[in-house]
Amino acid sequence: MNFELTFTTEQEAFRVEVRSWLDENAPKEMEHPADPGQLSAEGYRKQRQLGRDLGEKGWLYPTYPSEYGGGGLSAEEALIIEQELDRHGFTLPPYYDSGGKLGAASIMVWGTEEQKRHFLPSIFRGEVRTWQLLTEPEAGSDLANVQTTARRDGDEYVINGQKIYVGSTHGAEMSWILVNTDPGGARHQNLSWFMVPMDLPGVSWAPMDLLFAGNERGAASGHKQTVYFENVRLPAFNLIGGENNGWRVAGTHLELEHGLMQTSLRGDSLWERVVRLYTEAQERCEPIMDCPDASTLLADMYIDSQIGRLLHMRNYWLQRTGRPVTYHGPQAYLHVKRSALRTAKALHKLFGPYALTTDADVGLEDGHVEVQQRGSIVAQHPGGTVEIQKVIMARRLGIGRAEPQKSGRLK
Amino acid sequence: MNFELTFTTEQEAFRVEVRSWLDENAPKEMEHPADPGQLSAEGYRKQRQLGRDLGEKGWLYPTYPSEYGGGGLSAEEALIIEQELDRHGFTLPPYYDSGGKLGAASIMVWGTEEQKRHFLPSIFRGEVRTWQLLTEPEAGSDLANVQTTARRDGDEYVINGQKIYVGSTHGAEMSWILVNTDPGGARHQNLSWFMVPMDLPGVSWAPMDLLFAGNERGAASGHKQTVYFENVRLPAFNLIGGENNGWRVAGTHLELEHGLMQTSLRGDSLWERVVRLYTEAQERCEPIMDCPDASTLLADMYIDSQIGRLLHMRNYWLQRTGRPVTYHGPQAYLHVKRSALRTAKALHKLFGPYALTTDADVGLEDGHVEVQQRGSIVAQHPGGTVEIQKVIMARRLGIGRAEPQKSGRLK
Amino acid sequence: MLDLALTQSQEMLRAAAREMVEREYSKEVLLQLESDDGELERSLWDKTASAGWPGILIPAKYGGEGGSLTDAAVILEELGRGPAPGIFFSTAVLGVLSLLEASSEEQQASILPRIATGEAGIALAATEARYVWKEELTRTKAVRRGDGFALNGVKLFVQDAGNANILICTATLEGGEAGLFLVDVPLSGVSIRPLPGFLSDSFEVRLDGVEVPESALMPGGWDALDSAVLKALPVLSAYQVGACERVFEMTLEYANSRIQFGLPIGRFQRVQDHVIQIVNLKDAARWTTYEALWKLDENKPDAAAAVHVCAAVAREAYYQACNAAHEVHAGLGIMREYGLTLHTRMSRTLYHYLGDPAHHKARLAAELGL
Amino acid sequence: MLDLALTQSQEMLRAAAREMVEREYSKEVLLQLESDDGELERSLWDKTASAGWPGILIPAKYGGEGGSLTDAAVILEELGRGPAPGIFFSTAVLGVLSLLEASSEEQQASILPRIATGEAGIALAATEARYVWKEELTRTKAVRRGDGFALNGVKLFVQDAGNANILICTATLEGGEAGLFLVDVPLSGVSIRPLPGFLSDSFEVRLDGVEVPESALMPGGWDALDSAVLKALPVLSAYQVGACERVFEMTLEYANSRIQFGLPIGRFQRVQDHVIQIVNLKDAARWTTYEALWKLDENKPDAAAAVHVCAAVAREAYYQACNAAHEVHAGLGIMREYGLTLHTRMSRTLYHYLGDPAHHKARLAAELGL
Repeated sequence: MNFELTFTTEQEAFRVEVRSWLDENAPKEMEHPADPGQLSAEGYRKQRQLGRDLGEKGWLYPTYPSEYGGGGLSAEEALIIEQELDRHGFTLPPYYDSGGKLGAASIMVWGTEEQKRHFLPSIFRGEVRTWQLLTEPEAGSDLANVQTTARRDGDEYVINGQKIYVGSTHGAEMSWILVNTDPGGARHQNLSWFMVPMDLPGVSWAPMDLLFAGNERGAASGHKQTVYFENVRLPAFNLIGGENNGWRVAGTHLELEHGLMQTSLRGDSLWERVVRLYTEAQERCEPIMDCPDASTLLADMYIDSQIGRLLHMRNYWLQRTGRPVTYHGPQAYLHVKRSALRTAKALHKLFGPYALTTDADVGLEDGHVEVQQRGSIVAQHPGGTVEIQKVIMARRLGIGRAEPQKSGRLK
Repeated sequence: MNFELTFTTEQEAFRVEVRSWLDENAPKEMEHPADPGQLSAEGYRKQRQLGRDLGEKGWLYPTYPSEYGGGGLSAEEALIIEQELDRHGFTLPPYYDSGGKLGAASIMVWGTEEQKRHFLPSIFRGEVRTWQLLTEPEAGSDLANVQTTARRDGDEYVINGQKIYVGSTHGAEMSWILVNTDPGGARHQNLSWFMVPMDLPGVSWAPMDLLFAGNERGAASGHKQTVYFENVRLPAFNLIGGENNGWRVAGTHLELEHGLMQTSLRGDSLWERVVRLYTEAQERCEPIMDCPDASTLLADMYIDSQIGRLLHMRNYWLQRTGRPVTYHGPQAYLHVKRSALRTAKALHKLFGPYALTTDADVGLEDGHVEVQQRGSIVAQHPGGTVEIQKVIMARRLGIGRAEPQKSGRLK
Repeated sequence: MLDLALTQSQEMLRAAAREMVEREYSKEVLLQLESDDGELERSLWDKTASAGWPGILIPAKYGGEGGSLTDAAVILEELGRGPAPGIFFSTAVLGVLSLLEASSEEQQASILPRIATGEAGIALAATEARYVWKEELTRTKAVRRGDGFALNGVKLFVQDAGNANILICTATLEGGEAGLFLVDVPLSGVSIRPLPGFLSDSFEVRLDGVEVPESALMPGGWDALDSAVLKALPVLSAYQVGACERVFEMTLEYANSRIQFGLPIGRFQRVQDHVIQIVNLKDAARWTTYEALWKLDENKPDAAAAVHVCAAVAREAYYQACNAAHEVHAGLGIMREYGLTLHTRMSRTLYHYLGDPAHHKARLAAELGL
Repeated sequence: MLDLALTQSQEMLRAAAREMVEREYSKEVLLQLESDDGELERSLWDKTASAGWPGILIPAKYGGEGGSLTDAAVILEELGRGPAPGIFFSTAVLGVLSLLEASSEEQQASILPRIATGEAGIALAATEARYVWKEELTRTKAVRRGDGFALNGVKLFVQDAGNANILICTATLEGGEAGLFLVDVPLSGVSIRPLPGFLSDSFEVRLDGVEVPESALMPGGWDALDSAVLKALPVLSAYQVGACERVFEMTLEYANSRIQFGLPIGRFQRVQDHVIQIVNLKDAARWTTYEALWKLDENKPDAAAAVHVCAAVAREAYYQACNAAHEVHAGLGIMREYGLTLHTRMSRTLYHYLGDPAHHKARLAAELGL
């Protein structure tokens, strides 16, 4: 066994190249607002500019084929890019683009050659940011119950409906959407999956007022939006995977979303913040609270972070080596969700009300601790609730079933 | 509000009467083996003798009508008897007789006048001990799935089958049984409920080899038995509540068994033992383990015991005052089961391996702590598993139902 | 005889309080309060006062109801259903009990009637940089100046200070012990600043050379305050009980009305278990709380242990009940307009207020001689 | 490059070990062992020895395999599936590592070959009345007598002492530090008594004026022993990982085959959640354990923290996995003949052995500088 990510000499040479390029080209004075909803327009512009610069070099979506605008690089090289970006405080992509990540993976599996050539390069080159449009008021855990419709009309489809919990602040140029194309059809056989430019007439959106909206994996999203479709006319060319085949297309990105997206294997920056805060207080002989089991709480937090790291490492290794990946994604995702709540409670016990305020003088770590208190509650739900992760785990493990359920197609 | 059990002058006078009678008549030198399976024949004989003596005075089943051999006393007087017995280390009845308690309650609701006169006095006077025969290999949580059959044959029924997790050490003279009387019939409408003398030809039993078998509520049971029925012929008179009405009869005792049987409202003797052990070790400056959160563990144990006491007190009060009792029984039972596991873990943390041995020199409290380690695991299952308690709670609370489920008949 | 029912007059009080809370502290009003500058809150306070509730614990001779702690708890339980803002507790419970335990006859005669009429709002400014309930951690100083004192220091996480016009401030006297000062606000040298974030009505109070007269010092010290807090704690727990009840109702209703996979989600065992957890938490909080209230009202010698039990249980119950409710509500629950987050925020605020569960377990262990 | 697979030779070792455990340590045999007088256990030991496994960590020059800790863990994981008795761990892992860390060349040359052939069984007699892993709590005394020492004291909860013929006993030397003594048993003055109850293979060892020669004292002291324990810990965790795997398999099989309400009980979400919990526990234990082994085998400087993580996780995992399995099995699980209670008992025994989770979390906090 080897639990270390080691790199060849060639790969280390590549790292040097990435590092020096980033030193030269990565924007300075980055914003890292505790609440990503506070990211300024200027901060967002910098993120997108860096995205385009990376895209030009094939480093934005490094492992995708270069013929579609990807980098044609290895997983190790992608990891190097990610690690080097992390030194500058960026993720890959440097802006919230879960729709691009999941959408591109789905198009790679289900799109025609023509569709790949049409949709992928702009994502991979950072020219568009893409939102994912899944959840609706009546389709949360029961995603297959989407009520937004697409009706065929000549060479076009006409879309009507509403999607919630979408995207981020500062808009997007592209999106993909799961809709109903056969209202009378059988469950799971009545859905279709489309790419939708966000500037089409009839598309509009408005921010949702939520407890907290950011801090999903990757670059944080900021506010979530409600997106409305009113007689939006869309070319039939934008249908990916064929009419009424949308549930299988969704199987691809849902598989990824349920715990297989995190590849960075980075450490836990919150843990480091907390240890620093705690030891500083100890050194001043001033723990904020009388907390008899402080060292146990901290040890438990550390253990949780180690388990999370190892489960993601295992998943990464399983995928990289072509081994079967079944219940593993939701398991890691479940751990992340659950340990976030445990961490929130521990922080509240360790720091009392200090953990809850964003006040510039009194709050901790520029509000990052407060944001974790809210964010950990919100984090239980996106990408499938805790209950849905368990449903998938049970199916994949074959609990109470004659046969374990198969995973969604990733290739 | 008043959280105290207070008694009238007359009731206190009755207490004096009970106390002096017990001082004179209760057997001395009682056995309290940590594992009730170790109760000797002589110890059992003493329990039964005391039972008969109490029965003669109407103090064994004090609240039942005297016309059937009960005491015709009030709930407060019954409580006084129980409290006074507790001073001598006895429960009421002084022997394991859950079958008598549950069976009598069921006969009171469902029996004919003739049946009451026939079956109740021997129970109430302590002449018989009664086992309950419910669980079968294929009927655990799904009790309605019992496979033991009773076939009508003239004035008799012929019983064949097998019951498990039955009773206690030292046998029983009577039992009641839930059987299938219509193998092709609809679920819940194919069962019947019988009183069965245990000396009928074809009835036999053998002890089960279990992790632990005692420490249910009331006097501990000792070993559990498998009871076999081979062409046992039973008078039709022993059918209680009518043919194929057994599920409704069972509703009565299941209602009681699911958390409504404990009326003693006594303190938690294990808690007192543990505090003594812990403080003694502290005073010698010798906690057994380095346990950083010992005082939190002990506080949590205490809190659990208080919650348990209060939930039982509430249930007692609801019943006494004729208020609706719905989810409350299973809630209290669930708490008792769950807190037993928490207590076991806390004891293991506080006392390490000492908590696990019955060794006369090294073990704690004559093995009572070790027994709790095993007993707490076993205690999750009898009288309905934890899952079944939750199923009943959900039904009674109306979670996911148009109407909350009604409780079993207690009157 | 054992009797776990409220008295008839308590039941009437409860009904009136419920009606008032439903009418005045609707979700819409409470959401508005989150961005209120104080005006809305004052008008709500006036309505509460007109019902006579601020005087619930005030002796009749000062214009109050002379009620028991259990009476006060009945009102607080209903306020918790809102969850209505904390100023009622700060004033009519913690404030009044502090005055009754620690202040002089004259101070009582001057202030209690004003509380009873709803004119005065009180906030207890005791906690400082270390958020631990201990006299020796008081670093705010009171120095003799002329006929009175000058106060200097910073009080942190003072609940409801922004809505009070009298602060009870702890400050170390020259002998080293903590004194309790009545500070009218606004007053020169007192600056009160809200602490924003995931907590409700919490303030920083800075005292910069604040001059108060001799008469501002209460005769009672830290011990008197401690015993006021002991009495106030289960009344606060009752607020948490009421809040849990409301969270339970919202969650059960949602579990039964939300259809997914063609069924009310309450048909799924995992969802049921969240609801059951809330029921178990709220019932444990309810009965430990009302027993503690009864023990205090009856002057039982072991009341303190019961108080710390209910304080530990009710704080944890409200916190976890909100978490469980969020599991059931998923996306809907985190929308501000739905109203669940009003409870979530309040559950966090109250988790540590007047001592977090760890604090109360430590006190409990001490009471039990462990 | 990142590689979480076993090597090919480790996979062969695993296959052979699994086959052996299934053949020799069947449920029936293990149930028989519960009331064994030692003969059955010895015959099983001989079979294990004939496969060469007791020598897995012994250098080749002493007749062993010279394997890595990960190699040893592969065997232990399979033994955990039984759960096979602890004497293998006590001898081939903890015993061998203690000898390698603390004993002299001569002592090694004398004992290690006998371990490799299966002739010698070792038990570490370190813990006493206070079950805390600290040198200063050693009250057993070693007093110089003639050319050797006399040992007096009581060792408690010594795992596998009844099946060993060499004890490694800690005893305080005249300077106050603990010395490690090799004590052949049976020997005059040594009495070994099993401690019955809900734990496996645990013994009291009384040393009453036991005379041992000078050569019985190892050159290494407590620190050497401590570092042997550090290396042994993740190998023990691997045993718990294997045990969790087996408990998982039993539970999944039962959830899928047990029909109630007309369905396999595994269709019910509450039952599923117990199984999922076991999977989560075992996977957390597995990966923390194998990372710690890798860090030790690679001499990584932060190996100690990883060891305490896996020790805390694996102990808790086995304990809770058994509890969850009991929930699923209900009545069947508590029948001795079914075999689950073999694991339950072992999970309790190993919960505190070589330090309970609280101990390892405290050590972890120290390693992390907290």
